[in-house]
Amino acid sequence: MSHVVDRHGAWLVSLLMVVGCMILPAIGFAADSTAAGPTEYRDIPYIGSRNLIWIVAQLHLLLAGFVLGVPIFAWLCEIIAWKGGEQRYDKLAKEFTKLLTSAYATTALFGGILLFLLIVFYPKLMNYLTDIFFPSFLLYCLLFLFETATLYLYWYGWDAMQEGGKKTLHIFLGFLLNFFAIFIMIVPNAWATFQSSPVVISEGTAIERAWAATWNPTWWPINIHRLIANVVLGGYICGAYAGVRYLAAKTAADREHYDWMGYVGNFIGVFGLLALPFAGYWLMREIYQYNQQMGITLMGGFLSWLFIIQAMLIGVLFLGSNYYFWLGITYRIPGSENQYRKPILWMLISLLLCLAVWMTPHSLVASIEEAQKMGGAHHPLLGVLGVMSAKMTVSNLMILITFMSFVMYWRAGKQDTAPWARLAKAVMGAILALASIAVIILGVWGYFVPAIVRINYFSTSQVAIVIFVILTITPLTALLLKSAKTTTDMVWGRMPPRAGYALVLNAVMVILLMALMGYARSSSRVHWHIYGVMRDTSPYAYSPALGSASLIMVFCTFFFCLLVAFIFWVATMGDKAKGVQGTVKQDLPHGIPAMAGGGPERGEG
Amino acid sequence: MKPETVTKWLIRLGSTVALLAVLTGGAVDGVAQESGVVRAALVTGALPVDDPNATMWNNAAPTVFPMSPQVHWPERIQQVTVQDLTVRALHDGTQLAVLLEYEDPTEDPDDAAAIEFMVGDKKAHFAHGQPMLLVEGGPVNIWYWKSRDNKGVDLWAKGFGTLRPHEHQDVKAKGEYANGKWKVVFSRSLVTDHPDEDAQIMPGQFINIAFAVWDGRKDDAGQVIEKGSQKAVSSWWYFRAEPPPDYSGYVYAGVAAVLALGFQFVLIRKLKEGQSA
Amino acid sequence: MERALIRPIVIMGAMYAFLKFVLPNIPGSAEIPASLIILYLLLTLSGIIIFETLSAESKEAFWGPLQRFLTGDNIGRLQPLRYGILVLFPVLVGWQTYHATVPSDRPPAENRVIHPAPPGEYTGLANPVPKTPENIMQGKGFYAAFCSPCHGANFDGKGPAARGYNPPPANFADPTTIAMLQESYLFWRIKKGGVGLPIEGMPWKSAMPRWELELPDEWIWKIIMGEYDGAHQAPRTWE
Amino acid sequence: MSELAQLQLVALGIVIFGILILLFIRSNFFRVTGFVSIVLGLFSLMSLAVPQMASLPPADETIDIASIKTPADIAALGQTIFFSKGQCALCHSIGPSESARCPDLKGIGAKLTKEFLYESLTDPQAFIYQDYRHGGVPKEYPATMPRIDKDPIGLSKNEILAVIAFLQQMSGEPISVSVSELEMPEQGPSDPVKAAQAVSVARVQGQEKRGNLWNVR
Repeated sequence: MSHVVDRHGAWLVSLLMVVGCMILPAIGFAADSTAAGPTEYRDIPYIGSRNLIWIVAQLHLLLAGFVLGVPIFAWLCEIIAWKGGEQRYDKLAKEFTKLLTSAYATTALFGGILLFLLIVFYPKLMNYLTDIFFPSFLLYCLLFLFETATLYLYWYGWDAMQEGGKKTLHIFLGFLLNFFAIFIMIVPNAWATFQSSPVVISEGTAIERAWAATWNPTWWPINIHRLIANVVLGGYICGAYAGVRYLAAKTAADREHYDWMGYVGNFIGVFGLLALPFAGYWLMREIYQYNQQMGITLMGGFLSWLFIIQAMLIGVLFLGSNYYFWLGITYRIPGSENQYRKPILWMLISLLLCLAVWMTPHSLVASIEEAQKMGGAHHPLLGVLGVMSAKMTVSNLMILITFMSFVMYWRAGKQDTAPWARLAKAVMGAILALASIAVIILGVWGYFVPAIVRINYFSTSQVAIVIFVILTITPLTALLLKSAKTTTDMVWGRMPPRAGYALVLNAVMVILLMALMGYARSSSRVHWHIYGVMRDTSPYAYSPALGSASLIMVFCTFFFCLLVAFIFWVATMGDKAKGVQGTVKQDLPHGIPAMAGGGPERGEG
Repeated sequence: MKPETVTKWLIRLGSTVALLAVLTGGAVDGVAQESGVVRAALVTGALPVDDPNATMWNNAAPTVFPMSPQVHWPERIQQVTVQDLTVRALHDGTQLAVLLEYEDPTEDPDDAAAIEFMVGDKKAHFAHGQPMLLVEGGPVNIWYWKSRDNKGVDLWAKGFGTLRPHEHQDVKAKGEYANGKWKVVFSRSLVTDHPDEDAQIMPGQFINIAFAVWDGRKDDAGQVIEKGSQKAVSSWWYFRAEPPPDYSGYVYAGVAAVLALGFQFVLIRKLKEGQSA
Repeated sequence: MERALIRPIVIMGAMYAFLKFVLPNIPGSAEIPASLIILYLLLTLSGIIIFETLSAESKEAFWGPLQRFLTGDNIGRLQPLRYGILVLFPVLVGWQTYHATVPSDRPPAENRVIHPAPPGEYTGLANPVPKTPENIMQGKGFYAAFCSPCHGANFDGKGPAARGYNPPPANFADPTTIAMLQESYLFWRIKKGGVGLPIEGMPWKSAMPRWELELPDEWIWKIIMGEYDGAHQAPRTWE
Repeated sequence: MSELAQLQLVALGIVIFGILILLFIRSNFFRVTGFVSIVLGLFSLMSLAVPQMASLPPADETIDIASIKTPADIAALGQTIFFSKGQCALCHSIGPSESARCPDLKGIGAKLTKEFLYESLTDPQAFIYQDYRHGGVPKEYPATMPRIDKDPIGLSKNEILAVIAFLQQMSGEPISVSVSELEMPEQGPSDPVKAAQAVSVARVQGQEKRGNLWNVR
C-alpha cells in the first residue's frame, strides 16, 4: 500500500512542479516588462499568456461546475432517502459529499491561480473590473466563508445527524450549502457577463455602480443556464465514475451498486439535459436583443460552424443517454428485448432523423464545383433545414423522444392492473402524437411568418407543448404504475461493459460541450475585453480558429478528467485502507501510471 | 466480444465508409467537366505561343466561364455580347500559354480581352483590385490584348484609376479571328523578376484568375459600345499549373499501409485470443 | 451469418445511393456536397451499430459473424473474400494517405460567411422613411433600376447580369436571406456593398456595388422597403 | 506542411494513441483513458475539418480633423462615436425598442437645442425630464445617464459635438454644429509625418491621443 502511495505522491509532486514551471517564467517576465509606464499586458514565451489563462480559467470553471453540481445532486439524493426511506440513496449522497472537500480545495486552488494570472497578465483589465466590482469582490469572500463553514458542518455532521430532528437539520444544512453555492456562482457570473454585455454608469456610489453592472442583460440567462448545466455535469460525472468502477468491479455486490449508481447519474444528467436547450435558447435571445452584432457573430458569423460542432456533441450525448436507457431495458429486465425492439427501432430512427436535421449547416462546406451545382453555398432543398425554425423543432422532438425513452424504461417489466389503464394509455399516446404533430406544424409554419412572431410565439409554444407533455404523462404514468404489478424484477449488475463506456462517453461530451461554449462566449466578444467599452489591444486580440482552439479544449477536457479521477481516488483512499471491500484494490492502482503517462495532449496546450 | 472491439470496429468501419464515399465521389467528379478551374497541362516541346489553332491545345482541358456585364463600378453596362469564355492553358515548366476563345459576331479593331491575377499574398478585389473597407487588399496584374495592336500589354492596378502599364513588358499575346470566333493566346514566363508587380505562377498552387472581354462594335452614332469599365467580366476563379510528378506521396502511403497491416494483424490476433478465452 | 455481414452494407449502400442519386433528382433539389453525404452516412452507421448492439442476443447475432469472418473461423467459401478485405484495408489506408500528402488537385473549398456581423454603427438603425404605399412603390422603382439586373425582377437573384458572378446575387424570395435580417443590416449591405464586407464575407469576390457613392440614404431605405414587399418577406424585428 | 496538416496530425496521433491502448493494455483505467482519447481525437479531427476562420481585430480607425469639411462629415463621425466609443447605443435606441434601457433618441435632435443636448451629455442630472417626450405618464428607466465627458467613456468636446450633429441629422434637422466650432489641434495638419508618428506612439502605448486626431474604437 505504502508503495502505491509513494508513487502517487511522486506524481503529485511532479504535477506541482509542472504547474510551478509554467508560472515561474510568468513572474520573471512580469518583472522585466514593468519598466516604462503603467503596464497593460504581460506575456510568457511558448505557451502565451492568453492560452495559459484560457486553460486555467476553463479548468476552474469545470471544477466549479462540478463542485456546484455535486451538492445539488447529493442533496436531492439525501432527500429521496429521507422521504422514501431507501438507504442506498443516503449512502450515495454521502459518497459524493465526501468528494466535495477535496474537490472544493482543488477548485479554490485553480481559482487562486486564475486570479493571480489575471492580475499578472491583464493588469489594465483587472484594474477596471476591480474599480467597478469591488463591493461584490468583498461579498464573494464573505460567501466563501459561509460556504466553507456549511460544507464542513454538512460533511462532518453526516453520521452524527442521522436521526429525527437532527436529520431535518442536516437537510437544512444541505439546503444552505446549495443556497450559498448558488450565490458563489452568480456573483462571479456577473463579472463574466458584464464583459460581454456591460452596463456602465459613472455616477452614484460604489454599490450602485456595482449593482448596475451586475444586473446586466445576460446575467440571469447565464445563471440559469449554468445552474442547469452544473446539475447535468454532476449527474454525468457520477455516471462516468460509476461506469469506470463498474468495469473494474469484481464482486456481484459491487457490480450491483455501481450499475445502480450509473443509472442514477445518467437519470439526473438526462433530467437536466431536457431543460438545457430552453435555457440556451433564452440566453441566445437575450444576446440578440442586447446586441444584434454579437448575435450574428455567434449564429451567422465566424462562430456559426461552432454550433454545428455543438449540435454533433449534443447529438452524441442524446444518442448515448438513450442508448444507456435502452441497454438498461434489455439487460436489466430479462426477456424484454423482443417486446421493446420495435419501439426502440422507431425511436432510434426518429432521433437520427432529428439529428440529421439539426446537424445540417445552413452554408455548406462545398468545393467550387459542388457550389456551382447548388447555385451557391446553400443547398436549394436541404438549405432550409439550416435555419432556426428547423433546429428548434427537432430539438423539441429530441427532448420528447428522450423523455419517452425514460417512460418506457420506467414502465418496463410491469403490467398494468388498473381498469382505466387502457384509457390512460390511449390518452398518453394521443397526447404524444398530437404534441409531436403540433411541434412539427409550428416548425413548418415558422418559415412563413415574420421572425418576431416565430421567436415570440411559435418557439415558446413549442417549448410549452413539450413541457405540457412531460407534466401530464409523468403523473399519469406514476398513477398507472402505483397499481401495476411487477412481472419481471430489475436485475442490477448485468449490464455489458459497453454500458460503462457509454456513461464515460456522455461525461466526456458534457465536459467538451462546456469547454466549447467557454470558447464561444469568449470569442463572441471578438476584440473586446469588455464589449464595446474596453478594447483588447494585446497581441492576443484575435480569436483563434475552431481547429486550433479544439486542441486546447481537448487538453482541458483530458486534464479535467484526470483531476476528477484524482479527486475520486483521494476521496476513496480511506475506503481501501479500511479494507471494506477487497475488490476495489484491483482497479485504482492502475490509475496512477495512466495519469502519469496518459496525457498525450499535454504538450500541445 | 468486448465493447472496445466494437469501438474499434466503429472507427474502422467509419473510416472505410468515408473512404469509399470519397472514392466513389472522387471518381464521379473526375469524369465531370471541369468548372471554375483553369488547369495548365504540363507538356514538353515548344508551346504554341503564337498559334491559337495548334493541335497541342487539345492536350489542355477546356473550361467555360460565364460572363456578366460589369456592374461594380458606376460606369456600368446592362448587356454584353460575350456570354461565355472558353479557356485552355499549357505550360512547359518555364513558360505559360493561355488560350481564350469566345464568340463575337463582328471583328472590330476595338475588340479586346484580358486576364487578371492577384499579385502577392493579399487578396485583391476582382474589380481592378478596388480597395476594400475592412480588409487590406493587394494589387492585381492584368494581361491585356487589343485587336488593333494584336499584342500583349502587361498592366498593374490597385483600385479604379490606378491602372498603368509595367515598365517591363513580359506578356505576349496574339489573336486570330475566324468564323465569328476570337481565339487569343497569351504567354509569359511562369515567374518573373518583379514579384511585387507580376503574378508569380508556382506549379501545384491554386491562384485566383478572372477575365474581361470588350466587344469593340460601334453603335449607330459611331460610339464604341463596350469600352473602359463597360465590359463583360467574370468573378475570381482558380488557376493551377500542373506540377511535375511527385513520388514522395507513395512513400508515405507505403508506410501507412504497412502500419495498417500491422494494426490488422494485431487486431485479428486479439480477436482470436478473445475467442479462446 | 451472411445476413449479419450483408445487412449493414446494404443499408449503407442504399443510403448512399439515396443521397447521391435520388435526393438530387427531386425537383427543386441539387447535388449534395460530399461533406454532407459523409455526415449523413456516419449518422446511419452509428444508428446501425446502436441498434445491433442493444441486447446480448442482437449483439451476438451482429458481431459474432463479423468476428468469425475476421478471424477466418469456419467461414468456408467466404475465405477468399476475407483475404480480399484484409488486403484491401491497408491499400485503402495507403491510398488515403497518398491523397492526404500530395498537393491537392482540387481547388480550395469555398467557405464564405453569407451574413457576417455588421459593424456596430449599423446595428441600431431604424428605417426613417414611413411605410406608405407611395414610398414602397418608389422603392420598387429604384429596385428595378439599380438592383434588378442582378437580383432579378422577381427578387429571386436570377437577373440577366447575374450569371458570371460567384458568389451569386442573393435570392430575396428565399426565407433564409432577408427575412432573417433587420432592415439596418440591409442598409449596411446596400450602402457599403461587396467591398464593405469583413474578411469572412470574402469581399474580394463580391460584385455588389458600394451604393453610398451613388444613392442617397433615403433611396436606400426605400429600396429596402420595396425589396421586402416585392419578395413577400418581412424584416426581423424585436418588438 | 501547413499548420492545419500539423494540427490534424496531432489529432490523429491522439486517436492512434487511444487505439494502441485499447489494443495492447488490459487495465480498465487505461482502457477508459484510451477510449476517452479516441473520442477527444475524433472531436479535434472534426473541428479541423470544418472551415477554419480566425477573427482578427479591425485596424484602429483614425480620422484626421483636416478631412472634416462639412457638417455632414461631423455627423458621420458622430454616428461612429455614437455606436462605438461613446457607448450610447448600449442603452439608447433609435426608434422604439423593447430592450432599450434608456429613452428612445429618435427625433431628439429636433426636440432639444444644441446647448441643451450638450448639457444633457455633460451634466445629465442638471435638469431632468422623466421622459423627454412629454405627454403621457413619465417613465422610469433602470439606468442612470453617466457624465459622458468623464471616465469611463470620457468623450472630448469635439466628439460630443459630433454626436450632437449626428442626433440632429438623424432627426432631420439642419446640423447646427459648424466646423469652426471644433477645437483645432495645437500642431496643424501641415505636418503629417509628425502626426503619423504621434499616432504610432499613441497606439504602441495604448493611449488615446486626442486633439489633432480622433482615435475611434
